[in-house]
Amino acid sequence: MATNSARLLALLGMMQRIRAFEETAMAGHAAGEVPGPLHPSIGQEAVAAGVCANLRIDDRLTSNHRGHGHALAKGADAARMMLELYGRAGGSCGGKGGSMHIADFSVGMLGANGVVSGGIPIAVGAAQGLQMLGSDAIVCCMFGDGAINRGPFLEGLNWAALYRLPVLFVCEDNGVAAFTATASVTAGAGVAARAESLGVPATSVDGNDAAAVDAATAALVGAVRAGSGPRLLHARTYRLTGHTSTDAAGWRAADEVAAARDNDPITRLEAVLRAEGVAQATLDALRADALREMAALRATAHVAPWPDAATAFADVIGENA
Amino acid sequence: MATNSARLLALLGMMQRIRAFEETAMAGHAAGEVPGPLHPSIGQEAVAAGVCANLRIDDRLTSNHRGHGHALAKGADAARMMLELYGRAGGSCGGKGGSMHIADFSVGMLGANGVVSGGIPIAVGAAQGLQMLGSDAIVCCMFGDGAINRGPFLEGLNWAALYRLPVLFVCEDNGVAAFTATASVTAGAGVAARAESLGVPATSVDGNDAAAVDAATAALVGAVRAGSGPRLLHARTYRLTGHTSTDAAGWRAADEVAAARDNDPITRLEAVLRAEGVAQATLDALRADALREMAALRATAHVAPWPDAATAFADVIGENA
Amino acid sequence: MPNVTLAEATRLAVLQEMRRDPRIWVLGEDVARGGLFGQYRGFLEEFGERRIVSTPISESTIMGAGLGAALVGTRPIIEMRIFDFVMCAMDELVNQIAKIRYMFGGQARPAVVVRMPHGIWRNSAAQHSQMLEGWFAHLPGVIVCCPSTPADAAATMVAAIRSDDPVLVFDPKNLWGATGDIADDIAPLEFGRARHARHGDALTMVSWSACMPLAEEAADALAAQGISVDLLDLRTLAPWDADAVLASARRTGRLLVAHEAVTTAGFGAEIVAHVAERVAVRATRVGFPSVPIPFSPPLEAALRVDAAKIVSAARGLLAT
Amino acid sequence: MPNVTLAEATRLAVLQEMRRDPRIWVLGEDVARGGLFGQYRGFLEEFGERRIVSTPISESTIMGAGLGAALVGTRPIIEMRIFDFVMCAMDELVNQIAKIRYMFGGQARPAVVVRMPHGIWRNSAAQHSQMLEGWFAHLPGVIVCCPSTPADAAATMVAAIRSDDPVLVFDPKNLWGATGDIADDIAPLEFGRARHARHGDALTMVSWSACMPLAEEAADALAAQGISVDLLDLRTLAPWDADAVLASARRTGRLLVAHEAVTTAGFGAEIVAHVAERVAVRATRVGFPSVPIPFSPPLEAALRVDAAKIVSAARGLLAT
Ligand SMILES: Cc1ncc(C[n+]2csc(CCOP(=O)(O)OP(=O)(O)O)c2C)c(N)n1
Ligand SMILES: Cc1ncc(C[n+]2csc(CCOP(=O)(O)OP(=O)(O)O)c2C)c(N)n1
Ligand SMILES: [Mg+2]
Ligand SMILES: [Mg+2]
Repeated sequence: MATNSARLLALLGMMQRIRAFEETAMAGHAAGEVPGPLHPSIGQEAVAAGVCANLRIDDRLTSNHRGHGHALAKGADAARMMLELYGRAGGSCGGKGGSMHIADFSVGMLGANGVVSGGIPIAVGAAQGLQMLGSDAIVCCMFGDGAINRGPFLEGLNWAALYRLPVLFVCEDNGVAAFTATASVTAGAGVAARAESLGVPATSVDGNDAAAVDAATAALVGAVRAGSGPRLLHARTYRLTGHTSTDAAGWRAADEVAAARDNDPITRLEAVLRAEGVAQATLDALRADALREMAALRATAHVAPWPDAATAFADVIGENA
Repeated sequence: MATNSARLLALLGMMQRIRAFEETAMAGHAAGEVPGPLHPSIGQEAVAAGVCANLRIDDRLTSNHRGHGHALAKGADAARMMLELYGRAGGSCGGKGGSMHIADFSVGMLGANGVVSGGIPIAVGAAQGLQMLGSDAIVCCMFGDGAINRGPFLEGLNWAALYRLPVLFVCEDNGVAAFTATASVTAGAGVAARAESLGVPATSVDGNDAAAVDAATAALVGAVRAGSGPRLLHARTYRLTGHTSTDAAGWRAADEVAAARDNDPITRLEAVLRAEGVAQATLDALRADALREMAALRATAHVAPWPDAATAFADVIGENA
Repeated sequence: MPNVTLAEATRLAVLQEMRRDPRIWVLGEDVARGGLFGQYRGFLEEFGERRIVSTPISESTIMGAGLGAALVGTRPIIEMRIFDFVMCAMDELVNQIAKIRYMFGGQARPAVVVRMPHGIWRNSAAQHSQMLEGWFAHLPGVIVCCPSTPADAAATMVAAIRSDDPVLVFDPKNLWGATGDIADDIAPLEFGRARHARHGDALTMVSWSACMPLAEEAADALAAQGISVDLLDLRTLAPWDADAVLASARRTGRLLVAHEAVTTAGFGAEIVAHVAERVAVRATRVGFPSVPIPFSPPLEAALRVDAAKIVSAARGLLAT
Repeated sequence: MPNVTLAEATRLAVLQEMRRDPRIWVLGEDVARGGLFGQYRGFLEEFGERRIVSTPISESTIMGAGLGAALVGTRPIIEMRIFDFVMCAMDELVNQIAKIRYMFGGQARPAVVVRMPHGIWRNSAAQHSQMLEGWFAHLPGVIVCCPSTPADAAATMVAAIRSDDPVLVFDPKNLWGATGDIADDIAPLEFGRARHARHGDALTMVSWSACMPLAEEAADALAAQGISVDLLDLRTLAPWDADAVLASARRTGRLLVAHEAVTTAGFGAEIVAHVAERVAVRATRVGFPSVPIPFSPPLEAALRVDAAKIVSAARGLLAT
């Protein structure tokens, strides 16, 4: 198999795992097993997979509320993530965070964030710290198109450009912020123009084309790691679900959703791979494996022990406790 | 005398009043009469005068910490302002605000602000309120070049462009933020590029050329009042003094300061007027009158009664007190 | 109007006021769609997009624009979506809104209502569950409201909207679905007047917001054990009804304050201190420990106040 | 080192630590020039612009970047310039820094120091004089320091820098020029241990920060009148030395808390409440009324705490 196909297959495998993780967790939520809301990224998997395929394990990642895919693609352990969603002992955050606060520092995943654009200042600071320590690791900062209307977007990009920090900003533009079309609340020419005005070169890409995201990211990560300063990747995509697990998104135009289904990044990547001669069975197996993996994690999580109540008091502060 | 000369003479008169006000207040501060620090705008008077000459009394103005000139040019009463700087009864704010919090709602001056970029959200909201009330008044929002690195700059400009609000943003760019050259902390192409990226058309002008500021503002105010949405004026100028009345600004390069003195907006406007045939005596009289006016205000303020201590408890809240 | 939810009660209150006064408008994220909790359902259709303004995710500007709009004579309702996001707008709230009337010597009328749905609800974890209402009682220049019933929530909204002062309304997320009757013509709440929820003389109990139903449950459980509780729902923390609490504490000699918020330096401390400075009283507080709010249900349950914890604190207090 | 100012004491403390550990750095506005108060004088020359980072006016990012940099193993000192500006960075402080260790189950080490010079100084009016330290004692996840002497300020900085927890340091602006001796080798302060400033038995007095010298002045005036005061300087509010205060209050039966901040719902309330829950005590608080800080000197003087107000409150307390 061509190197290219191998790489694309790996991307597809990750995308299938992300989708299966979220579909499974959504089912768990619908069944009353998962407490609290989930923010699924179904339909956006090509961005997580394509971007993170270009990161090293010691590169850092900050994410937002819709971060399952980012975490998985960065290498976070799916089993511990599922336990976390279920609020069980052994979860990524010991059950203290839940879906919106997944972090796995062991793979450089510095955390999802419940505050829109909350990860931006943290990312630039992490990059500044790495620069100071002489590391060649970089920081990838993921946020949505809604985040570009909050102040930290301007502050963080200016800051990163000023100190020539190794940050790759990724704006995952699904066209919507919660229940509002971002076009209806965003003036000017959009995220790339804003970034450029702040001294951060920007590249736009079809975020539902995993190969394109992969290629664009590779170029940007190369520049960032080489010390050229920050870059921004603007990836256009579509959120196939509602805002949260409890939102049926019935408010969207049916034809819009139908068109988006045809543009599903997984379907598209499968078509590419089929054209490159990969057998349908191989493709099907990726999805089946992913579903099987996640079903097993769900079954385990559902019966896993709760965290000991005494742990509720731990980890507030460290040695000064 | 030509209409043009008359208008320029009026501008010069205002600039002389602003300078005399601040020179007098600085002397009062040096003599220990004025409590708290002052932020003088000496050298920047053409911006205040040129911009505000194009505003109606029912137009609103928000200002920053360096706001004496803005307030005077908007029509605030100099006597009450001087009393306020002295912390006396009868001051614009009853002695509760001081230099950094001058406001005079009776002439649409909605207040100086001790927080950098603090006036931006207030200005866009005032414009939104005026739009809602069907008024054709506009809002002028003054801030420094340091303010463009805070989040509210992005949020406020996006907001104003989005709702097509009647706001004229004025960035008074004196090249410095407190003790730091803004070029050293600002990435990208600057305020105009940032504004354009947010959907706010921007115009740059030599802020030490009063006539140019006046003309540029006239065009922008016309567009804003006609309902074309917000505009930004970028006025380059120079702060001839230190950051505050207690800062001698000895840290600046001597040649830079010398060059700036030659570029003093008052000297320049006087030269223009002389070239238009205005007599030197007329020009000198403006300065002399201004100094006389302010000296009298200082003398009055210095012996004015303090506010009654009981007023310290008033105005915290209104009818719910 | 019989048997409406607290969310609906606030909706009807705002509706009543917006029909009365065209200067009233709402700004915040997703309000055109009816708000995150349906508290503005149908408003866009009735009032149009000039008065129901769905904004960008720009909390600083949502807050600051509300202030600016008030300064020219409109009466904005600033919707913060979830309390925790007000941390993105604190300069505008603390340094501007709370100070502008004073700092400018009385010239400004910051007639804004700031709605901040708060508290623990549906395992939302550390960044979506905070209760910091006590902070704002320490901040001069604002009115602080923490209603717990549909009737009070409706009356609070009417009073807040009619006030020329900035009024912070903490909508209790956990009680959105609580039901009760409200008047057809909703009258404004009087700020600073507690509601006497239960009469008794063994013990004075004070609570507010989402903790109030737990306090009622505890009071009833104690009543069943023969202990009669004098229970006050403060409803507003600034101003707060110190007279009513003092009078009750003088009578019972025992004071228990229960709130969802962290105990240490919470508003319960002010109540206990204020009373203890004036009356010899045995006092105790029930609140959250000094810990952020965890996600997992058993962890959350271990920390949060419930009726049983209030009952046991009350019995402890009576035993001293 | 004899007779250094408090500002200089903190400078020497940071200098000592930065020489020891290359991971320590400073970020904030104008720090390259030595900071607004000279507290970083000479640092740029010694440590260079990678470790003394003069930033844009971007408070949210100053705070948040400090956190991010801590997460990869550096140890930032976040300089807020003036306390009031932290209102522009509250999401980063309250929702991120204070919660990150807990929310992520202990993975994060938010080893940041946040310096926030606070309090009334040189007629700076409502937006440059606030004292809200009590807020942060109510916020789980942070250490809160309010030193009042050069020695304690230096020791506080050393402890703060060495701590893996987020430490908020409230530099007392009004005491920048206060002088005292400090050790040549500055040892870290122990958080949560009060300083016993005066020994006595008529009355327990508790204070901190810029109010502390006023409390000492008051205690001395009372001593001259034959009233011996047991005076504690808390030094840190979270954790705070409840044991020392309780022991003293048990002994004297009378407790006075004095702070510059607003009385209502200030940290004094916690102290009085905590003690009153455990000991029969007569208590009172001296603080600022619920009013923003005015500019004009006589207005400011009418409102702010001074030694005379403390003395008269103490005499009132002793008369009961
Ligand atoms: C500061 C802040 N404001 C509001 C919210 C509520 N909220 C959560 S997600 C969301 C929409 C975010 O849109 P976007 O950034 O485009 O991300 P997406 O959900 O589309 O992935 C909003 C408004 C929040 N979490 N934080
Ligand atoms: C949010 C905030 N951060 C910091 C300060 C301290 N400060 C006061 S003025 C100033 C410089 C502002 O520069 P600029 O906006 O260019 O105005 P200029 O002083 O040059 O007129 C700074 C940093 C402040 N007042 N507010
Ligand atoms: Mg989006
Ligand atoms: Mg400037």
